[in-house]
Amino acid sequence: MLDFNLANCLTLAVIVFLTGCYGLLTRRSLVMILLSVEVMLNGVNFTLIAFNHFLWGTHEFGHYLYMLSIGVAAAEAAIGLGMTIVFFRNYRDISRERASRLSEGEL
Amino acid sequence: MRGTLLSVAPFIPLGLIALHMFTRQGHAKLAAWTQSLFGLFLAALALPSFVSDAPRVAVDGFSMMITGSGTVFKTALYLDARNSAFVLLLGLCLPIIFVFIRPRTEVKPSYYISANILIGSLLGVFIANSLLLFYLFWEMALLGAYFWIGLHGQRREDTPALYTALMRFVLITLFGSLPMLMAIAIVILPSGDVALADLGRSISILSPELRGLAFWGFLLGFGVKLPLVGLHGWLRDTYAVAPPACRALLSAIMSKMGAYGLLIVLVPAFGSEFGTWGPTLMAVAAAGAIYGGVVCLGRDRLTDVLAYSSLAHLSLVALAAFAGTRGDASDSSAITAGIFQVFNHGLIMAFLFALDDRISVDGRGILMSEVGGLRAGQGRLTALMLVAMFAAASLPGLSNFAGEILVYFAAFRVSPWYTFAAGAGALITAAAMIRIFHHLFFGARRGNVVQAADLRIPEVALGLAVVSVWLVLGLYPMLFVGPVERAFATVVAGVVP
Amino acid sequence: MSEVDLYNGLFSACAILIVVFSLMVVLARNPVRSTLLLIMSFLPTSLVYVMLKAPFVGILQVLVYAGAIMMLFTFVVMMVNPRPEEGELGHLRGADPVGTRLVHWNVLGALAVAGVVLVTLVRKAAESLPVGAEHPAEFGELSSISRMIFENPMENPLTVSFELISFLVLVGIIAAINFSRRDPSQKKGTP
Amino acid sequence: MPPYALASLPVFPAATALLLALFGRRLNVKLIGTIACLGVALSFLVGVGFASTVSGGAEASFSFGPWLATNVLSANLGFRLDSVAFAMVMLVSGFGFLITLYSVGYMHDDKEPARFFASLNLFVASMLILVLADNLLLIFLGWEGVGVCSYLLIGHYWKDAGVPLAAYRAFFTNRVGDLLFVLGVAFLYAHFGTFDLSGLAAKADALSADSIDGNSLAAWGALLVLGGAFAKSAQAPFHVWLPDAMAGPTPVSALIHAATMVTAGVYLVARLSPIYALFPQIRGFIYICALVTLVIGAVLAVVQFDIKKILAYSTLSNLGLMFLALAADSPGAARLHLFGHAAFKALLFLAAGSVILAAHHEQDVRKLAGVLKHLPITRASFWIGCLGGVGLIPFLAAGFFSKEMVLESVAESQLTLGSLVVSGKALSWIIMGVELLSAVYMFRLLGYLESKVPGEAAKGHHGHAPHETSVTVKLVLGILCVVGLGFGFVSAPPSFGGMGKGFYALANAGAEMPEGPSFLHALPALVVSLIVAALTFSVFANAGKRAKYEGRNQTRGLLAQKFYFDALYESAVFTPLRALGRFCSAIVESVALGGFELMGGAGETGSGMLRRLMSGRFQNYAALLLAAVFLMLLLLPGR
Amino acid sequence: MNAILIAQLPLILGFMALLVVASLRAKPRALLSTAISVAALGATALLLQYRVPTGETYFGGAYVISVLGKQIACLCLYLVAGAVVLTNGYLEKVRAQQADWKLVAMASALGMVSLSFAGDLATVFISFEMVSIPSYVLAGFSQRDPRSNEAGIKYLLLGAVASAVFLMGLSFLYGATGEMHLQEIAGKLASAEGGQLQLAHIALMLILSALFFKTAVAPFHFWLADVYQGSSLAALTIIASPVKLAVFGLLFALCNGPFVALANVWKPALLLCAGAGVLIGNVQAISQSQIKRLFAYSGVVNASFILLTIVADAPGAFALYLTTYGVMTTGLWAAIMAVGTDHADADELKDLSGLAAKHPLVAVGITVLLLSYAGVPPTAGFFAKLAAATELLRHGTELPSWYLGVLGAAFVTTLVSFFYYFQMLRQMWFHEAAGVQPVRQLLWNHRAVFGASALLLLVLGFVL
Repeated sequence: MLDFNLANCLTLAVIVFLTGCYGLLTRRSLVMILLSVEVMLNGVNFTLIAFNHFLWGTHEFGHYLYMLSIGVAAAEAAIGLGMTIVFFRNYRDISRERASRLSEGEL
Repeated sequence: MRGTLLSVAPFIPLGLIALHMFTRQGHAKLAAWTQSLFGLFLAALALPSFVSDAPRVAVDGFSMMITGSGTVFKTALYLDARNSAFVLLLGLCLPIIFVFIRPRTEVKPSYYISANILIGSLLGVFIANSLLLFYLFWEMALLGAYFWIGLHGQRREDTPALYTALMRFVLITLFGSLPMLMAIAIVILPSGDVALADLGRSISILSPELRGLAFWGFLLGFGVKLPLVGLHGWLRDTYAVAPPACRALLSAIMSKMGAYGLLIVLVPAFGSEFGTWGPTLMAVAAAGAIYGGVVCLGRDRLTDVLAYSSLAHLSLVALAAFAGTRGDASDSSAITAGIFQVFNHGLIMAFLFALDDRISVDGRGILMSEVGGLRAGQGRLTALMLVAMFAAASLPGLSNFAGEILVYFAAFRVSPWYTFAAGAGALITAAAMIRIFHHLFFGARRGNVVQAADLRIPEVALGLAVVSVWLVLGLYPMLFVGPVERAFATVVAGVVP
Repeated sequence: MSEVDLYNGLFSACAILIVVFSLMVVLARNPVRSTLLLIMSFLPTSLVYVMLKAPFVGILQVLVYAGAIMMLFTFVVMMVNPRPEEGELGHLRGADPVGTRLVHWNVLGALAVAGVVLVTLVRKAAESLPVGAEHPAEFGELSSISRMIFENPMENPLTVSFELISFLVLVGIIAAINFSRRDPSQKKGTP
Repeated sequence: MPPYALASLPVFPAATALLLALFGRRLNVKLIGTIACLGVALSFLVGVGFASTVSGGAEASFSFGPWLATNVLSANLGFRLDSVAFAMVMLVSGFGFLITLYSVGYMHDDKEPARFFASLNLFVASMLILVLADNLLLIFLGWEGVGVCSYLLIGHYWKDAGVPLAAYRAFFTNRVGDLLFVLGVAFLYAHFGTFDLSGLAAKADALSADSIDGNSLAAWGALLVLGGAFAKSAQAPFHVWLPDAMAGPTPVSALIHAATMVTAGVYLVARLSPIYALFPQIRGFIYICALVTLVIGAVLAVVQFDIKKILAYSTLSNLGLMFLALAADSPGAARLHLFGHAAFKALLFLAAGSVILAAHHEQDVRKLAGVLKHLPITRASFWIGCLGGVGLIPFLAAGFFSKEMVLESVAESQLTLGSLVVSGKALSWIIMGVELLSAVYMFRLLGYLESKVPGEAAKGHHGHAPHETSVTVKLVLGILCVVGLGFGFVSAPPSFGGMGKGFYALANAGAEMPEGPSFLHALPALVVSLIVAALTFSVFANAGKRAKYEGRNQTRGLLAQKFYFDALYESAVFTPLRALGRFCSAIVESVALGGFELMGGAGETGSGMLRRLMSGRFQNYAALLLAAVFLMLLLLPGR
Repeated sequence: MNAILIAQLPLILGFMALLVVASLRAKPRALLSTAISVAALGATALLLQYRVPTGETYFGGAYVISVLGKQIACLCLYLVAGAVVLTNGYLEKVRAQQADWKLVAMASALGMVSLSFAGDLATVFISFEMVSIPSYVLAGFSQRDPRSNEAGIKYLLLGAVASAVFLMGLSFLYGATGEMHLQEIAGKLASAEGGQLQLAHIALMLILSALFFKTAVAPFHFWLADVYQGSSLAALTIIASPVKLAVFGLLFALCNGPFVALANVWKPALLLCAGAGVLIGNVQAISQSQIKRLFAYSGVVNASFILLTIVADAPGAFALYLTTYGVMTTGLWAAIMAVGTDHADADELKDLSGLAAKHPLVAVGITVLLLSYAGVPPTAGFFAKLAAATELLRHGTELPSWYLGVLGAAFVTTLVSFFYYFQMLRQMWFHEAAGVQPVRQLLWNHRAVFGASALLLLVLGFVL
């Protein structure tokens, strides 16, 4: 049984964040990578609310930042998905291997 | 009046640049005349400093705050007997270089434009009275040389790869000047841009570590330019690929930037550092003299020998500079000796490189192992070259002789044995120079170099004028030494603000 | 069962669910399933938010995040129709349905190490923190939040950020429109 | 004469030198010669004008003011004419004049006479500066000056094989000496605080050998200056350049490499003798070197076939003799021999020049055999010179008394070097042995030249027998014969009834001439020499006997290699130095630059390694990003 | 009335106007859209400069007007205006939509302004995103160019991660202090201890990481070269300078504002990163053959120098460096735009060969730019570097003693930078033209921006 306290909440957030990181590092499809970033953001958002609740209960700044965060996430998602579509149009595929043209090239 | 002329002087090369911009092709004759006139102007500007009681001339330009650092950038020029020596040297070398050395084929105006960038910057280095302005000109000189060499350097099969050499030149030079910039940054820290004469006062309030850093930074910057042995990696190939006029200017004047730095900027200010490091550095200088001489012996090409002889001779200048260990008035003679040697060496090298270029039709560096007996076709050139070689070997009656004695005696007080070693180096150098001279000019005619025509009478006259300078200063060196020493004493005494 | 125990139990359950769902999101082979699993993970999250006295945020999480943004993802996933992961690599196709082959042990190991370090770091900090003040009434409710955001706009520090986010969304829209456009020059080329 | 006239002494020849160097190209030989003679003659005349001053025991001095005046050193451009200097001035300008005059004839068909005469004049000027200078620095000016002129004149026939090398060797050796000299001067200055000759002498006189540390600055200075003097005066181990220097025109050999320049070292050390008197160890060193030179010169002179080389080795030997006198702390004897030697050796060289000229530049004595009978004046000169060289006839030949005096002084001294002590008597026996050798080589030469069977060159050219052509050559030979003969009288000590006392006083600043040898005392040696000379002459004047000797000639390795000195220098100094030069210029430079290149290479390698990180793959970048964030967190203190 | 609002009004109105124009006409005239945006940007800049009093706070502390903030905001606005001017005649080439492009650029500019003045965490966060997100869009703007698309996606994905990290940092900072306003956070941090301090430390590092990523400070710089390479030159005029500059402004404001109490933590971190930057950036730049990639690494090096000014807490040097860097970079992209052909940009270094023979003035101009990059006097780049060095030295006593090592490394590795800058000079000046490189007709706007920046660099060191 986990105590409902700040430490555990933060631990949960970190674990979720790292789960997102795992997806970020292993998934092939661009959409999945974007999705993993959303998981990470979810972890981050969790900390905001947790801090607000456990430490600074007099105002709702954490809540406000959370709102901004989902706004930003929405915009990022929209643009990212738009680019993914363009990518798909260019390659008929959205595997990240396609997206490694830009590099230092051969020595 | 002289103040006005002094402030005008740095702008004259700009005017010359503009002049050449409007020509479609490099105009050798025009350049010879204009540069010679400019040289005369510089000589006229500098000479009054050698009249006793000539006042020091100082011009302050604008000064401004560098936004970021809260330090002040000042533009100020000065002229006293010490830097007049350098200006005079520049003035005298210009006619030699541009009259004797003409490009063999038609060149673009960029030849003279870059040359004038270099010349103007050299002048600027010598007359700047604030550290930042000094550094500004210092770097500009590098740029001028870079473009001159890059655009008009020698791309022959018998020279090293032009761009490799050029890159090496730039990088090694900067290997010195970047630490120097750091040193300048340290020095201007407390009170903004400083006049050269105030350097000592300005560093006296620095912490020991910073002071040490500044010292080594400056030393590296000047040492590379000079060059001190070990820092001379740029020397050979740069000289080999540079256009002949540039080569002459490099050896005669540009290397003197380093000497100027050591003699006028560094030594008077960093007395205590030199107290500690002076003897060690003298050992380095002595090693440089020997090493330069020994390498001279191993070179087959006159150009290379001249280049390395430069290394050896400038090591003597460095020896003099490092012998001025205490940085007070009693050391003025070491500095004076150094300045005197700078003047002598510059004139000699300009002349030698100019003559070297005039030997063959295509300007190819000739190999001593393949060519000989050149005197038969070029009596006048040989005669002048012989005198110049003698001067370089510091034979008596010529100014280098007096200079070298002064250097030896100044250095002797600090360390007899390093002096001895340096002298041995100079000896080997002289031997190597005379040796290659013999192989090339004497004996039976060998090799199939297409010799150029002998010097013309006006050129001989110019050459004799140069020789007469050596003679006069050789017989009566006090003409030169006296004023310089007085100027130094004035600065050390703190009379000059 | 006291209130505290209730909270603890609820939190424990939600935490396990969140972690499991999140893991499944990143491990699922099929992107559509991933998207749906992410929405699933949002539900216990929003429940915890409510427990954290942030009911409005909990609602937003479900409404906006799960409802809007994730729909966007689903649409795109449907549109580009990616093959069930690692499509390019033939030997993976049809293998292990649970997607165990997706597990990159080196990445997992590195993240585990990082996780241990980070969690220790964070817990150490969190455990030594003082307990916060009492929550005022209406804390985290819509009325309180709207007052915070919209009260006295010219002197309200949140006005700026709130207005700016509209620009941000506008940029997103403009970008999306731009990306959805066909190549303008091609149009020019074809009458 | 007013003191400022002193200044004009070097100025005259210097001016004519300048004139000839600049404008001489277009003029003909006679005019050039005239101008050159004029310059030297004026100096001579002005010098003579000082005779009255000097003979009164007074000194003339003149200073232009400071030449160099700084904190570290101050030296005047000042001349001082005491009687010693006066004698030297007379020697230099007198012989200078005569030899210049001689050269007018000798060089009549030369292609570059202007260069020759200009250099000759410059030499006289430098030599005058050297002898007139009142301080060591100014001496150094002249010192280097004569070296340069010597170099220029040796290289006069620059097209001929071997000439450039000879000139180069002379230059190099002299430069080594010059370096030692100037450093020695620096040491002396550091110790005594003055450059002035008189000042130095006075300060040294005030000291005694016991009161000064043998390891002091002064000792080092004296040693280094001695090195300079050795190089200039061709003492072992610096003697190798002198025989090579014979590549120059013969008048040059006469003036520079016999009469004047090579004796500059003797002059200098004699001037500084109060200092050397303080250091018996250094004098021991001089003994050794001078003895070696003495022996080497004499031995090698015996085996040479080049007429000038014979004379050159003889010069070496005689210079050794002078240094022996200096080593015995008897500068008077050294000076006396300096003058005596100048008289007969110049005569011999000029006579040899006459021979060479007559034989169309043939120098091999075997080919020149019997040539003298066609050349009457030259013949007389040779005989007088050779007799002087051997010191056979007291009153008629220049070298007799001076050699005797050297012998005396050596016999009275002793050699001390380290723990080695040799009595002067033993040394004097060696010297006497060498004197016998001198009889051998001189009369061997004379025997060849007087041979009945003429060599190729003596047979003449195009049907003409060799003959003396030039008036000036004959004139000068004639004058020098008189001088050579006269000097025997002039140098003869009172015990022989000669004028020696006066001359000695003149040449030694009024010093009293020591009691010379009695005739009886010298007689045995004289007789022995005479016998040896006669025997030698008879052998070499006879072609048949000579041939045997010549046949053996080829095998003598040690002598043919000149005691391996050249080979030693070549293999121990020059070859390693050149090899080092090549090594440095090829390897060290490349390695040094290679270090630079290596740095560049390291940069490229690093660049390549970093490149591999930049794979272009998104996930790698993401991993890098997360890793970097993690690293940043690890930076936190007090985890 | 609210001065800052008025100052921003032209920008907002311009944005609206352009939006209207764009939606009314399918293909608005390029010149019209340029005029509208330049007018809007310029007006805002002027108003900011002359009508907004320094030291004021607006919107209850959401905006705090500082001298440095004003300088950076104006600088960014001018640079964006320059970038917009440059798009004329270039966007057609990369087949990008004129109005949309400018809208995005203006939104970005708005973000830069708010970022410069941001006074609370919310504004900081949203402005940061306002600056970032348009730059992703711009990087991937040329949708038909796969390279551009790839650059956009890479930039966006990594940027999103960075945003998450940033937000995490802000969250921890909020957790540590419970405040929104930076000034109050500063107060709290000054007295923070125990868990609060630990949280603040974590927050600091996370925030630094995110900002370092955005400004491409080593070791967060790996994405830069790829993004530069893929983006069009027009996008680079925004991404490479104003965006970075604005974020640097934030970095300065945060470090020397609220985080001043944690200086013992962030100063070593910044110094370390600066040291790493000069080493890695310079070394990596050596082997580049493409202009854009080369200048990406050069950007890494310059970022390190900017860090040094931040460490030295020297707003003057900081502003000087930013200005110089901005002008250099914009000038450089303008020059590269100018020398491209009608169909392709000059990508490779060797595409520049023989330039001096064809267009000597352009070559001279590029030379000035390169010299400024290299830090050769009398260009502004020199004074900027000098100022950075002197200021760091001036504050040396407050730093760990190895700061001299970092400074030394910065100086020594500058040597390496000379290597590649001079390689470029060599290509331009000393080489014959290689292959087919017809330089197209120089457009007036390219010429103007490029010339102006070259001239500015020559005088900037003296007048600023």
